Amino acid sequence: MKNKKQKNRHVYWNPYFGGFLMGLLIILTFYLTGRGLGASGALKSGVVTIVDTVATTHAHSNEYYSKFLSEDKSPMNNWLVYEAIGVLFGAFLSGAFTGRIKWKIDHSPKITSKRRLLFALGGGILFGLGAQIARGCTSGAALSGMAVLSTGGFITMLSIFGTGFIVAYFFRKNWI
Amino acid sequence: MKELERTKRVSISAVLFLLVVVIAVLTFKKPEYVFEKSAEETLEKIVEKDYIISQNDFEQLVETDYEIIDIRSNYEYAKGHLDGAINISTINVFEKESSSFLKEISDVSKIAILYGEHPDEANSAWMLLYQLGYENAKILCIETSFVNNQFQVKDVNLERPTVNYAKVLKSLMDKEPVVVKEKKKPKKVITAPKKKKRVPEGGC
Amino acid sequence: MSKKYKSKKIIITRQYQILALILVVLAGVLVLLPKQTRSEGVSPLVFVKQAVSSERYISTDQLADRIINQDPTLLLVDTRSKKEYEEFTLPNAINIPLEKFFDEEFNDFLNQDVYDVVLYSNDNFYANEVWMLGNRLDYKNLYVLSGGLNEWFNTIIDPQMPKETDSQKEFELYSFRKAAGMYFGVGVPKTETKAKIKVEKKSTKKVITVKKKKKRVPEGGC
Amino acid sequence: MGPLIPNGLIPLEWNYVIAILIGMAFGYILEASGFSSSRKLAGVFYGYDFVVLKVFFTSAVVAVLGIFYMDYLNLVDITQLYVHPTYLWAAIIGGMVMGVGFLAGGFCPGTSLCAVAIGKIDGIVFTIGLMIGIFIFAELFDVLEPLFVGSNLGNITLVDTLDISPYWIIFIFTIIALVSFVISDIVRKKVKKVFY
Repeated sequence: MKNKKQKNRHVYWNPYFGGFLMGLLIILTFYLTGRGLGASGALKSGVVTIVDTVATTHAHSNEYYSKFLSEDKSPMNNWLVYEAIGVLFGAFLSGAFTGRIKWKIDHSPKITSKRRLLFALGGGILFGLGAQIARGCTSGAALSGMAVLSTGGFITMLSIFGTGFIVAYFFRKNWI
Repeated sequence: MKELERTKRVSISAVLFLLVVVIAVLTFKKPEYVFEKSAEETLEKIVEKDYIISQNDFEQLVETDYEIIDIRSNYEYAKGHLDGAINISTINVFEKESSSFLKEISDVSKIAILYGEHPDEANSAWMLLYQLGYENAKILCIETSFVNNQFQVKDVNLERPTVNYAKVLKSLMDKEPVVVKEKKKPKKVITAPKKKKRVPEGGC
Repeated sequence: MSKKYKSKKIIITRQYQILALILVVLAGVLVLLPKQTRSEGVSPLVFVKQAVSSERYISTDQLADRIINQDPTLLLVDTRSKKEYEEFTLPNAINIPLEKFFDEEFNDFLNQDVYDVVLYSNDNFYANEVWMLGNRLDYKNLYVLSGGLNEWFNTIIDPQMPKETDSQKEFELYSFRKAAGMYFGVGVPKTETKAKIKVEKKSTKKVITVKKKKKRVPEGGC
Repeated sequence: MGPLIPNGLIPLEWNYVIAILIGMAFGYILEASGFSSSRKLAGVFYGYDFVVLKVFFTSAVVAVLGIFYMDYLNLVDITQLYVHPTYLWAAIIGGMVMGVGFLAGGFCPGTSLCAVAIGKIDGIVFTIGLMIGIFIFAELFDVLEPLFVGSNLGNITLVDTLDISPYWIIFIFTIIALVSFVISDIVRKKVKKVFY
């Protein structure tokens, strides 16, 4: 049993199958709710909530936070937040079935875990910043945008991957 | 890094997807009737008000340029109607004969003159026809009635206030309550010129 | 072993080719499918059923009753021109001239499900046209004042005394109309009514929009 | 006719239940396709693993095909769907910042949540970074606002931009996706294998 799990650990779905199911899911999401998937919106709600509880006056005076704050509704009471909770559950289930749940740091053998974590933090900060500027991340802007042929979605997608290929050289040590 | 190389699941799901789409497309029935004009376009047309034709103007038309359509019910039509009128009641516009007839006259760009008991009634039919794309319809601005075994037609003035409201209201208000109570002011009737015209044989 | 692997590989490539073909065919069919015209709002079949029914009419007596009882769900809409509206209109009515039907500012009044909107003009004609446009777009709770202001004047403001021979019912109706007329300022000492008229013009309705009709969800994505 | 919730065909109370269910499916698919591993994600930029590209393009093609078929069959009204608004420069610059962040961090927000769920420490750190990034953005909002709200082109689609039939765009898009799959397989064979 354990052996089987061990073997199973790194076997992922056929990417086309995953993509196909994801496509169906996007269709379903649009059919049910009229909007696409998203992820960074939930984190934004989280940040707004934290700032609001720590420094309420600051949150209300800041132009950006105040967009998401209203008197009667918590910013956490948001479609995307519930979706993000679902993502955590779903990924946990999938990981549990295949035995992939484990405290682990993915990195190239050439670098240390510490370096990897530092880069992860830096990358996270940049990604968070970029996602706010572009009003969406890879799933919200690019994937869902492309499904309805949104120009912005295509531009964002091309911009992310174009830049990715350009800067890939500088980060090669982290990955290869 | 390994992924399943097997394509069984992909193939099955892709074929299912294809099947669903094919079946959906094959069983899809186009809605038979669609509005060709958007609501905005209709509003533009309505504001113009050029689709209302008065009896005088109607008489100027050449006989071959138009078809008269009676949009009242069969029963009313049977009692009496304008000369040469064809009965298509509003609710029956979608019946095969009616729609093919309407199509026919719109193809030869004849004007479809609609009339009913009142222009209001004809208006429903006109709105329907216009939005369906028949741009050649017009409303004949007449009121028809069947009195004393006679089919009667009279002109109407649409949207004409019978009295000057503000004035009348003021004069009424100026009067003492007692006076108002005693007063029996005859109701003002629409003073449209009554023109008896085209009185068919009377009865069916 | 290696030969077997190779043949398996070929089968897989073949399958991918078929899958790719399926996608191309699906996309191609979409291009080739006959185009169809699409129109917003209800289907013509629904439209015609609504248009010929007289359910939309509300009589002047019913309306007077609702105004006097200060029915909070009632919203009066004057579809005549602005000039006519300013000269005379019903209490608390708002003015939406026919040609401004699609103006953004009025959409919230017409397309909602909180108020019973009663449309009126001098007679039925304009109000009916507005009603039918609304019907086309599936707006709910629109009504037409039967006979319009002409009828209103003839029945409420200046009702005709029933004949001696008429039934009791006629007389009851007459006295109701008389009383209603009183409410609307007929036969009341002048000073009071002047003030009343001024108040009449203002519409204080708060607008509650229907969420579901919004074309685009404002906030989405990530 | 869909979309169901905005048209009131499903009561609004179900909205959040549906959100959680959709999220679960989304997370499951992401994880099962291998999106919880940052090295797998980064592989697309070095040519040793194209799972991102394959999943991404397959899903986009399937979704766009499905949605337009449903629109054609009157099942969903495409004009009622949320179209991501286009702010030209915000999209380009935001995308570039995200591109650098992607390479440095190895995740994107959706996948980092998956990584958190299965206990990847780098994923957790990345998610914290994301929140810091959002915080920084909010604090610098005064500076970034002209970029954020400038060059607004509205909720436009490629149909408006390119002025050709959406069906042709889909057809071309499908072909591009398929070609990219073929190319990615060729590239992958040429590139040195990386084991992880």
